[in-house]
Amino acid sequence: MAITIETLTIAIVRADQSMTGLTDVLNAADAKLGDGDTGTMLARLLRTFAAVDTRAAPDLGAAFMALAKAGAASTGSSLGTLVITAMMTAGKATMGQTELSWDQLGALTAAVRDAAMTRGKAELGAKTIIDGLDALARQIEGLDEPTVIAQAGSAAMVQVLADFRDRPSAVGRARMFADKSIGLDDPGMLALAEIIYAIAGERRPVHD
Amino acid sequence: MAITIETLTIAIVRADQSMTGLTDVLNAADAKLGDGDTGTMLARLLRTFAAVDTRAAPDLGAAFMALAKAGAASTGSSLGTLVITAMMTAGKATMGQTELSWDQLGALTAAVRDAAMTRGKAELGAKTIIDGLDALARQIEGLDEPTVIAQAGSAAMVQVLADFRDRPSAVGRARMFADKSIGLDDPGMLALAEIIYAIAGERRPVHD
Amino acid sequence: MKKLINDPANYVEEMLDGLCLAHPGLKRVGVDRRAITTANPIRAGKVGIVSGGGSGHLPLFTGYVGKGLLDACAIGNVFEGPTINSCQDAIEAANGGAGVLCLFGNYGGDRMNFEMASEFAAMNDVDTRTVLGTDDIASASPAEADKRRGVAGLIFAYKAAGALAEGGGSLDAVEAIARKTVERTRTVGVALSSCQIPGATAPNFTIADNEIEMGMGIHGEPGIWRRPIRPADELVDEMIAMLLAERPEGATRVAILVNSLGATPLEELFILYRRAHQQLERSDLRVVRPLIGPYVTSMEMGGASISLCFLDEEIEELLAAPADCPFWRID
Amino acid sequence: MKKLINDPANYVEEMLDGLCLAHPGLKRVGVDRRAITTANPIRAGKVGIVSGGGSGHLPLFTGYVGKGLLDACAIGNVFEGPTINSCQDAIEAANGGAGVLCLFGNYGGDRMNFEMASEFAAMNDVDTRTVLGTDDIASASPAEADKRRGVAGLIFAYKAAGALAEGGGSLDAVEAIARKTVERTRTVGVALSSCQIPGATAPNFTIADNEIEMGMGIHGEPGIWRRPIRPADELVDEMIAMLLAERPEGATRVAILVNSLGATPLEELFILYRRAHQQLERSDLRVVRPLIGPYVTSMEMGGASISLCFLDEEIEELLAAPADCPFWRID
Ligand SMILES: Nc1ncnc2c1ncn2[C@@H]1O[C@H](COP(=O)(O)OP(=O)(O)O)[C@@H](O)[C@H]1O
Ligand SMILES: Nc1ncnc2c1ncn2[C@@H]1O[C@H](COP(=O)(O)OP(=O)(O)O)[C@@H](O)[C@H]1O
Ligand SMILES: [Mg+2]
Ligand SMILES: [Mg+2]
Ligand SMILES: [Mg+2]
Ligand SMILES: [Mg+2]
Repeated sequence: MAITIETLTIAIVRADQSMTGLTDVLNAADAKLGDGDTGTMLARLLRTFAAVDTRAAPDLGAAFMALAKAGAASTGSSLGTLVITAMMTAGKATMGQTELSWDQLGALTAAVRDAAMTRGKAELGAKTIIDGLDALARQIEGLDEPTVIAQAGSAAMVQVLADFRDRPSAVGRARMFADKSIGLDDPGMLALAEIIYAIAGERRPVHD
Repeated sequence: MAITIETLTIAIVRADQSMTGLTDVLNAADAKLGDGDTGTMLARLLRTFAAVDTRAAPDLGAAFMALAKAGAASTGSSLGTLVITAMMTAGKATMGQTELSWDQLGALTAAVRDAAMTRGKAELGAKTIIDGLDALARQIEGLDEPTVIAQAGSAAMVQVLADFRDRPSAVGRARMFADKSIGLDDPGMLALAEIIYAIAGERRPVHD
Repeated sequence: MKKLINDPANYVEEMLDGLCLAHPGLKRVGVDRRAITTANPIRAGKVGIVSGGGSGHLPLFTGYVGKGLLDACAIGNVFEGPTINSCQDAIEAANGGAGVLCLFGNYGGDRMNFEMASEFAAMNDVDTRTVLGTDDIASASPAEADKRRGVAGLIFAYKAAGALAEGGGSLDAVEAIARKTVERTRTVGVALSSCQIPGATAPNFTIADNEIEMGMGIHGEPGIWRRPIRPADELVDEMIAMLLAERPEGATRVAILVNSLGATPLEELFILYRRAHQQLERSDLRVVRPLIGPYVTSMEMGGASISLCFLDEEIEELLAAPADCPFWRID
Repeated sequence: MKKLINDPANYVEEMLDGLCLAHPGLKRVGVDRRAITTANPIRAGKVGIVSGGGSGHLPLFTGYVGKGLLDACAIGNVFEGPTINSCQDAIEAANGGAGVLCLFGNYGGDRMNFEMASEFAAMNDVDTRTVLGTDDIASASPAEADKRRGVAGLIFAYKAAGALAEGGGSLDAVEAIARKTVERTRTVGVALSSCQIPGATAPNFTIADNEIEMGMGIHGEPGIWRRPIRPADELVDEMIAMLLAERPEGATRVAILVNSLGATPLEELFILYRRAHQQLERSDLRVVRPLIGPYVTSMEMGGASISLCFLDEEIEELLAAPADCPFWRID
């Protein structure tokens, strides 16, 4: 068994559905130091993804590219643009493939992380979604069992949020308020975590 | 003993002082159907009156005219303009006199009422300050004892407010909402009543 | 309610000083400096146009002093009419020897003070006329249209009368066009939240978090109904229907003002305008010269009004004529 | 928070439709019609100027498309950068063959999308340059001035760059003047009350009834301090002192923008301006071309910002050049 368009489609449905309860939470997290739109933006972006007929795509790469294209027409926010960059990266990496073996997911996540770093001109350790991607990539590296990956991914998210919570932000709007950001979750990292929990089918840990 | 500049000066000091507790009450009464400025305007107008050196005037008429002039420079609101009209009327009526006997106060009030009716193009019974002046004029007509006049004036105010409370307004902003005005005191009439209580040294009856 | 002000007693003074500093084409005149007029004196032989009213409605009233609009303006305290002195000062500043039209909203204090000032002006042989803005359809029935309050639609009469006076119209003609423009202008407003008079301890009114009031006046005078908020399009449809209920016979073209009462942002005004435009075109009315923005406000009041001026050839031409004041310019 | 809107999902679409209906000099272009450009195409050989950003700041950004200002503008959802497509569409609309300057506020999403769009433009042989608005002095120290957010002062750069491009300036020259104007422009804002993103269930921030926040960003980003409200003059003094702390050497003349964040009325802006003018003159700065009004807003946010553009001869001349867009006109 490997990652197919079906796997991707289900993941997107789950991510989309999770936003019902998450929109306000993420808006509130972003409002603390930013402009309060992370939840609204992500809800719209995931709804846009869910509306894409990924199953009609000839291969995984095309499916990811279709998502990237639809997303690019939907938002230009920082996080949204990084998500779209992620889709493009995954699309290029899987172009022509109908399957991706589970043990390649870690490497794909690492590639996404690197592309997001380039696009966002952000370093590791700046307390952004990129640190979340980094933790995820390292934690699932080499794993090949979907359920194990799901558990490891969720655990990585719990851990990375905890690791960074008391560190200052160094990128994005929150950078301006590095001190104030101590004790707060980065909205992008929190969003990644919540979506991973939803996709993995894990119960959402209580974050605060 | 008669009404002198000193009597007028004391009355103005009392009226001015009464506004501390009345500004909000009168604003609120006006805000129900109008623009909510009766208290603010009257407080400023009476403060302006209090600042006039009435004692320096050669006679009562001149003192009233000095008040009218100062007032005319202070506001152009409906009620303010009627008050200024009242001062001009009293000024003309007492021109050259240093005293006015108490039994003439009723007639002077009636003259003020008539001048305000002309200026405001308002009828009796329209539920305005003019009905208050009318009740006052009629009630103190012929009385010549200051304490008796004070009591009669206050009683007249309690009565006229009660008489009109459940009638509709027919003039001013409240006219537009004649039905809504039922049950409400007219702010101008209420202001007159409160000022009469203050000048008469009567305890202010609880109106609502 | 928070305000960026100093002592409330100085609110109007400081505001007028700032206004004239920012717009050197305006200057304060008169004993109390409570009349605003143009830096250049009025052209001899031109009919003068004067307005006035309480403070708290910027750009109204003082902001419309300028070429092809008002020659002078008397300005009172917040929500209080101008004093008789200020009215006299404004009339004097606008006197170019050809008479002065007093054009202001239908409110008791304003009326009494302009009336007294006009009596004084008559003693000085200045011929004055009075036309009252009465565009607020929510404030009285069509049968009592002359008793209606004057609100945002007054600026159409400023513009038409101002253009005619600028072009050399006689006092009779300027009075007539002002009257006709008022008669063909209707406004209705919807309020979302209150303003507060500087120095007062409470807002002018309170309204629930989910409620709006249709027909409320620009000082917070009660309207027609208070109900839960509805989609903008539904509200616009209702407002347009109310305005068109008194459509003058033969009117096929209309000027529109979608006005913010203060706190309502431009974004929302454009959403309202979009629908209003659709509905008017559906009613076979051609929309010309739309004005969208804060033209007549109530300080920080939330809400918007829609004004329609039903055009005829004469009014349309005058609305299109050049004009120049700090808040409205047409070349 | 009440809004006069329909489905929040249609907020931007309906707003843009209304804007273009009201101002026929503007038109929507591009696949998503999320670029605004002038009804007349750009003059061949003229350097194009493009801006862009999230919705919710009218008149910014789209309201400044017009002669002598922006040629096109990409517009995103409320507080979200424009999409890469919209940025491409705007650049395309502003391409007159002489290159395009992308001039927008320093925000991550806007930057990434304009960057990608510029890469695409390069593939089509369109030369682009980027200058970021970074005028908000409260958002980073002088040492990190290039990391500051872009807020209301951006419009001075629009004006200067727009005038130079209109007059035939080269892409290099237009880029340079935009950069210089940004470098000489500083803004600080004070917020009184929050806005709310359409469709969100809560305001972007909460602030006590007696509190204000100095230095808050136009999306409600935290400022420098939050304290009880004080008299306007004291606040202006503090703001002017902050702005003058970074006064460029030799600057003797200054353009000023006293801007409403949305709900703060004109009256209060003039009270603020009066004091700002006094304090600047006391600091031997001559105030020229004051702009007072809602120029860059955050929907219904309460508060105001003061921007200073420290002039040199070149900038002053360009600010005075003719310009014409729906919300700013100079002849
Ligand atoms: N330059 C960047 N590099 C990496 N991540 C970023 C960058 N900018 C923003 N982010 C991420 O995006 C999140 C904010 O997302 P969002 O609210 O949608 O963006 P915006 O700031 O444009 O409103 C941040 O919490 C952070 O995780
Ligand atoms: N035309 C009028 N004739 C008589 N009294 C009037 C008239 N207009 C207003 N009033 C009185 O003035 C009061 C309102 O005063 P105020 O709030 O100061 O005036 P405004 O309506 O100008 O704000 C009313 O309650 C009424 O008693
Ligand atoms: Mg955000
Ligand atoms: Mg009143
Ligand atoms: Mg009043
Ligand atoms: Mg954003």
